[in-house]
Amino acid sequence: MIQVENLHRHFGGFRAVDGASLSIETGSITGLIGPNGAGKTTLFNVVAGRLKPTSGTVRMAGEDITGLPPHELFHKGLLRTFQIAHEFGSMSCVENLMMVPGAQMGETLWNAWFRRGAVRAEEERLREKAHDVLKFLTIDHLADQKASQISGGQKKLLELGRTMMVDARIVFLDEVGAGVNRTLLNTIGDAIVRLNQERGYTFCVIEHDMDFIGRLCNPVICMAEGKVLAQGTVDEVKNDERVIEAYLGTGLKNKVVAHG
Amino acid sequence: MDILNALVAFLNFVFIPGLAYGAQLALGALGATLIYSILRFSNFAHGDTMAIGTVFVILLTWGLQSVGVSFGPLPTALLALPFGIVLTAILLLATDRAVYRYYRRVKAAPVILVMASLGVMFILNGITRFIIGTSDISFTDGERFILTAGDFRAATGLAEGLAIRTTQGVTVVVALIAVGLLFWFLQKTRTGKSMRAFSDNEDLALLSGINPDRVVTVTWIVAAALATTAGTLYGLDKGFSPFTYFQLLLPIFAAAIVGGLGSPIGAIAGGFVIAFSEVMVTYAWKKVVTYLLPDSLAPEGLVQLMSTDYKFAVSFVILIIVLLVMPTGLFKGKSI
Amino acid sequence: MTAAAPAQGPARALLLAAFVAMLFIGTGLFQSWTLALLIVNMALVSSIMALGVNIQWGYAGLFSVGTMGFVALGGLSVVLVSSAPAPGGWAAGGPGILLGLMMGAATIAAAVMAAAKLPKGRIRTLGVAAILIVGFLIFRGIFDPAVQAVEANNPAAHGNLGGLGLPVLLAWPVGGLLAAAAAWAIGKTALGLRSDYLAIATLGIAEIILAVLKNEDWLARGVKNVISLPRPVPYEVDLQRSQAFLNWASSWGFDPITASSIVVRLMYTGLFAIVLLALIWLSQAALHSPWGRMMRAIRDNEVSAEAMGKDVTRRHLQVFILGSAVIGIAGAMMTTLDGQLTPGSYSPLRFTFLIWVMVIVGGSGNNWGSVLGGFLIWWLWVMVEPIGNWAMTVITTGMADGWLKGHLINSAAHMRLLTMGIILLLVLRFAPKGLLPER
Amino acid sequence: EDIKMGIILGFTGPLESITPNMATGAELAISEVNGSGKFALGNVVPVRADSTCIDAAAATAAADRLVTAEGIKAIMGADCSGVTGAILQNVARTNGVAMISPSATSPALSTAEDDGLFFRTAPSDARQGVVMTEILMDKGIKTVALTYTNNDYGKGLADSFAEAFTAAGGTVTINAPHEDDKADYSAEVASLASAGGEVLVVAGYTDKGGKSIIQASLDSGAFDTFVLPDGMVGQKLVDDIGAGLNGSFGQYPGTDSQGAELFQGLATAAGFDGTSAFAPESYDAAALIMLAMAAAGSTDSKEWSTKVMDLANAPGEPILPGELGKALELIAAGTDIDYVGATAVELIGPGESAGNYREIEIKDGKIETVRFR
Amino acid sequence: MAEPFLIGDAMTGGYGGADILHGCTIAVEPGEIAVIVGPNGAGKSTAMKAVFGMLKLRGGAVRLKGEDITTLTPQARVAKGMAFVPQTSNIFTSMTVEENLEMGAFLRRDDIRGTMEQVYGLFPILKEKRLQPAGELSGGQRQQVAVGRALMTQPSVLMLDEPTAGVSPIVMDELFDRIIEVARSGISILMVEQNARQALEIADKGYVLVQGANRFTGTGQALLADPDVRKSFLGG
Ligand SMILES: Nc1ncnc2c1ncn2[C@@H]1O[C@H](COP(=O)(O)OP(=O)(O)OP(=O)(O)O)[C@@H](O)[C@H]1O
Ligand SMILES: Nc1ncnc2c1ncn2[C@@H]1O[C@H](COP(=O)(O)OP(=O)(O)OP(=O)(O)O)[C@@H](O)[C@H]1O
Ligand SMILES: [Mg+2]
Ligand SMILES: [Mg+2]
Repeated sequence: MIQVENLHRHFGGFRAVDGASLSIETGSITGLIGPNGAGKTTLFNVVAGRLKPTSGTVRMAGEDITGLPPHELFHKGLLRTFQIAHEFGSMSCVENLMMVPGAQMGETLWNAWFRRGAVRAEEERLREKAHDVLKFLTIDHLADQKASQISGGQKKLLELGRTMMVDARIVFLDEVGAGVNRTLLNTIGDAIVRLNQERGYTFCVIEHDMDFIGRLCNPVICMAEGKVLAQGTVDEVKNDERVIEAYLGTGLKNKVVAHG
Repeated sequence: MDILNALVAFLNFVFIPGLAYGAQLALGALGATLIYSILRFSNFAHGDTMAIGTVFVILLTWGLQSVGVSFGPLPTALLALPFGIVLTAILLLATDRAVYRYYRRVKAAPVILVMASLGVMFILNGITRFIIGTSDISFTDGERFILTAGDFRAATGLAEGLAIRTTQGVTVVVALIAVGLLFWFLQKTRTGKSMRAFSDNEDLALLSGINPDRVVTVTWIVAAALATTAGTLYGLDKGFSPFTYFQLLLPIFAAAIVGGLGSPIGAIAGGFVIAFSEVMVTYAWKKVVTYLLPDSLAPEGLVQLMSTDYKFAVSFVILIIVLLVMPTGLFKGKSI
Repeated sequence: MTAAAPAQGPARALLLAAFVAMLFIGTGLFQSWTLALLIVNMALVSSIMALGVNIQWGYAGLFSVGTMGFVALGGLSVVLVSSAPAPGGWAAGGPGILLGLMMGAATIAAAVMAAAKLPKGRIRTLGVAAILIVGFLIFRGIFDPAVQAVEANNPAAHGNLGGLGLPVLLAWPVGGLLAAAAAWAIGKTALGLRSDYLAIATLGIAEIILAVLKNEDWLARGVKNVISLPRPVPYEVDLQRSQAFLNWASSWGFDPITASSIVVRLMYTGLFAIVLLALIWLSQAALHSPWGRMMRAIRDNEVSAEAMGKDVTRRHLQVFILGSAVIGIAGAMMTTLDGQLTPGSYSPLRFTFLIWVMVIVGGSGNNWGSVLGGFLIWWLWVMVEPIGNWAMTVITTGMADGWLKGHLINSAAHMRLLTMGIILLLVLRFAPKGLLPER
Repeated sequence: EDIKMGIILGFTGPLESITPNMATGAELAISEVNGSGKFALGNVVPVRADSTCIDAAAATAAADRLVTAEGIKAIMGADCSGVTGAILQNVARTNGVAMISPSATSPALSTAEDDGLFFRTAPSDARQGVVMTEILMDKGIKTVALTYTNNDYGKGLADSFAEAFTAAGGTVTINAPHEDDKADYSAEVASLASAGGEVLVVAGYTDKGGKSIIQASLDSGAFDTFVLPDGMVGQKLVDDIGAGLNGSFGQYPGTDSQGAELFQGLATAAGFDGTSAFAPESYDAAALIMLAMAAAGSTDSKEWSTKVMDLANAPGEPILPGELGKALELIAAGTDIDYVGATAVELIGPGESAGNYREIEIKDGKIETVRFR
Repeated sequence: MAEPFLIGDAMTGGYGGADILHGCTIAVEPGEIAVIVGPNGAGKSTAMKAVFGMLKLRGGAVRLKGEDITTLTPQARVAKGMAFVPQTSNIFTSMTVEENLEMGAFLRRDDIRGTMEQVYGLFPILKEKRLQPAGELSGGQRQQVAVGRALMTQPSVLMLDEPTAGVSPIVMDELFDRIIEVARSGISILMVEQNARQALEIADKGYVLVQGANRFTGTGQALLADPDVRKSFLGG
């Protein structure tokens, strides 16, 4: 679905993404892991059009999409969430979701003024759908709360909910799990699998929770210092020496003593 | 062909006035940029703060003059300046208590503070005129020139003169020192850093034990010092009139913004950009060209790119071009 | 919300509207009804301007303070559309001016095209520069003589091309279009800027528009002003001379002079109210539609809106143009009401910041707030003068004659701005989100 | 009975530094009339209102308030041409209240529809351009640089002067406007200096951009002689600039009557600067209004406005500042008068000052009259 | 039982509208690690803010060493030796990493270089990036800056709102290690965590909060062992 070839993104002299090449197969749930600052988010930002690459190409289903603006990529079916939640603070949660679908007829002024009936019908459909999504995320009691006034984890859920409002081809999830309750995260994992299997979404998931990655992802790509460090099934990657050294570590040193 | 005369004409009519005007704008812009960077709003009352600070200085100067105090070759007003700063600081602190503090507490959007500052501007406007009237006042004394055009001509034998006013010299020097000090203060001192921290993330500043009241107080005091100094130096050079000071607001903000809001260095760079673009682009090069070319080629017309009608327009065009290339000013300013 | 304003929602709006209505009714009762109507008319125009600013700021968060420029363009359209053609003006140099302007436009178009087509690097820079310089010289070569010829044509009375002599009401939509066209060009270049940087850029552009208006005498006489523009309503003096009107007035027991000005002003009120109501309806319908939701989303978080498939640049351009057009219409209405175009009198304080005060005090993002703000602030702007004078009189009564009293009385005029400042601060203090907050 | 006279000037805004003296000038005439005890119609009360000078709508509202709520019988004002036009069209004509402006000089106002209700004591610019040309030609000056304040007054004067001067064989090297109340005039001075010229003609105001340009030109050695038209002639300018202005010359409205000196005496006694721009014109405007009322025996504008031209022009007994009491007596006695006033008022054609000029020169820090033209 | 070192006792309050906290109690002893877990929106962050005085309480009290500090401002609590890392916007984005750390030590008058070296030792990446504006860091790096800033205070109570959100496993382990060390030096640690299993492993005391009220309280191990808790809040 997505091919990234020799991608570079530099900030001043700093090479945040430094010649990464990877591909995300259609229909897969690909995990992207790597130490803090490895360049995962930067890679997402380049692929999703938020940042222009310094060099390199990005292809989506064979088509060169390098440097296209985010809104065009959205209409091509590429969706993403943000690591640091980007909610629309002054809007209610349900509105946050309703605004997502593209090409709504009511977004054209002409229709808003002169085809109000049709617009209203469309709104009803969207509202229902948004409520379903909220219910699924266990936050439908917050439907009318302003998005700036919900908890940190709830914001993350809302972020995820937005990708469920439209039919996407590929969804990039940047640490949906951080700050989300683990029980709920399991439910989210199930949802991702279902979307993947039933609706054929492709996913690329950044996550630091290895359990979550392990349950969901195949293959897994590990980045470090802007490059792809390792790639393979979860187990392969998990047991890779370099990955352990750079990323996973060997567990708590003090654990036993603390309760001694 | 007379390169020296051409150079002197250029210096006398373009470079020195541009430099002095740029420094005047920079001093004003420093105050505005400080308030923007710490208190996070564009203070529309800054021009009128400069005016009222200058009024204090003028009154004190008159007082000093009436008891016979003078400052040698320098203007007496410079002696009165520190006291003027104190009065202005008191006024600004009172204003903060009465007006701005409330909006900080309710965490109002910056635009609300801008509108509040507009209200303060109207009030200061009235008070200034109430104290000193509307007419134009000149309060400079001491030695007017460092170098007069006549002396220069006599000394060099050139046809062109070169004049430097004392106030121009003082302004340029003070502006440079003020920029340096402010930069050092914000970047290197504990208080300065705590002020930047406060402006970055107020809640977190609280969690670090930074006392917001102190930050705000220091900010207003420094702003008062900058505004009063800027107003006084400008008034010494060009005369004081309340309406002109109000009008200064526009070029001052232009300077602060083109330099990059929040950056002291940007303020001075911005001041010069605005000043020189006003003076240079509409300059009639006739005289300089006449000196440079042989007589037979002397130009008929004014050799002027645009008439001075458009000097503001031109300076704004340059400002816009700068911003299009560098969207947050020459020195990466803030934006809220 | 503060304790002083417990009422919420529609109740609050009604209460405030009633309060503002009381101000106008009070003005009518205690001062005069013609004055009250005069203030109403300008308040209507101000409301429309505020509505335009609200569309830009309240809907999309565009910190545009170029309001004055669009007001002036609206004013210009009145001259161009409705004033009589200047005798001999067109013949003196009209075609030359048009040709020159077309050359100028062609030059810019060629430069833009060259910039897009040529490969990056020195060639492009040089090529574009060459096109611009040559184009500029040709432009001046054609344009300047034509302008001189036009401006030399009876400069004391004309010196301009003059207008088309069409009905003045036509100038209102034309003013909107003119402002929209300018906004398109401005938006294409400057809308990439943010917050105060956009503000100073638009402020600068407004100054540039004004500089053109002041100095290009061939266009609308520059600072020499155009006065006696036609009206869409009859003149009071004509009514006063008309027997039918006099009979009608006396049958109702009205004084003919007062009756004539009230009738004329009511006609303006009607015209302006129609425009305002139409615009409000359109604005409200837009704001409460998915379009409005999209705009709010963009205002809240551009990055996220972009990722959700909204073309932020295009939408910004769209609201910028719409808002500017509304301001342009209001500018044309104002010039019609004044009956003259005086470029020297456009100042940012009056035509940009006062309008902003209306929007913010009314409550940004709320169309009715803008209207309320327009009415309230305009009333204050006009009435603070007598209020200030009155305050001064109160202070000085009982004071012994002398220097202080004289000084105070002479300072009464400055009480105007002082009073405005105090009231503005009080309103902001008790309604820091505006009188009618967005929600 | 109180008769209210509106004094509508820009007390705030760009003209705020000269309007207080204009208002005081007008009020001086009013107190003189009241003090004389000869004004049979009642006691004249001045009512000030702010024209803002830049906000036609606010000015219109202020004027409307004075007319419809305060019941003024005449308007002394307004000052700037823009607001004057708006008040004339939307208030004065509507309500049939006459106005005499002391300072609106726009030629366009001459042709405005006014139902005979509009007069001005400020001279039209056309005449002054000719007079200034004559003075320069007499001095043998053939090339001048010219700067004017960018409003209808400055532009009108500059245009009429440039036309007359060129026609007389002179050269205007540059004709550059300046905006008042701006931060800096280096650009203008630089261009003026570059263009060169024997003298610099400054068509501006005494305490605004014009003054700054003179100061900067002297400082930089660009020019040392300046030509000062009416807006620039004022003792304050001479005092502020000092010795540098010696030798500069100019002209302002006046005849060899003693009007101007007398007025200055009165002003000094009243404690304000009588040479301040348009203060004498304001005195004259107010005086004319009251004399016309006396002559018509009515405070109704429709009636007194018909008397204005008669009173202002010969023939008749000349009336100078300070002689308003005498004028009232003469009027009561049915004698024809010719109001000369502080600025030698002669109203021509559509009711504006005909313009006799006093040529002046600055000598030793004093404004000295050379001759009359 | 003696009064705990720091206690938020029966706290009730919210953000102006309806109450979020309903008589919730949280306490921690010196040298102890207390961990708060619970579903999203349960009021964990709110409880932390309440303890730190960033929220007005309608009922209940906060006491430090027996002294009632319910009405103190946050700055005053900093002066009393409390430090807090909020969940969101917890760094000065426009200031460099080093300045962020300096600001953490704002109230200290002694030499801070030693502490700073310790923080750099804990988070080596920060030393590399010390002159970079913190806003340019990656999500996990920011989190490290935030914790580092709090450590700079040398507090007697350290309150952390999800310090490990977004940090990589290796750093998370380091962080927990360091937290244990800090606790062992006698400092009280009060922490909200969604990486609940790891956190409870090292916790002396655990609170499960649901809808603003205490649902379960016990030692970390006890909670980990409770199947209800595991299933409903720890993801099985
Ligand atoms: N705007 C920027 N300017 C300078 N450096 C940047 C900028 N954005 C990111 N970086 C640097 O690029 C590197 C990669 O950042 P990125 O956000 O992609 O990391 P990440 O892999 O997503 O890490 P994490 O897991 O912590 O989120 C970091 O070291 C960061 O400091
Ligand atoms: N600023 C606020 N204004 C109003 N309500 C708020 C605000 N912040 C949070 N809330 C509400 O308070 C409740 C508790 O929020 P809190 O942030 O304490 O949750 P939390 O337990 O920390 O959740 P998470 O694990 O998701 O961070 C939530 O339902 C939220 O909607
Ligand atoms: Mg990341
Ligand atoms: Mg939380």
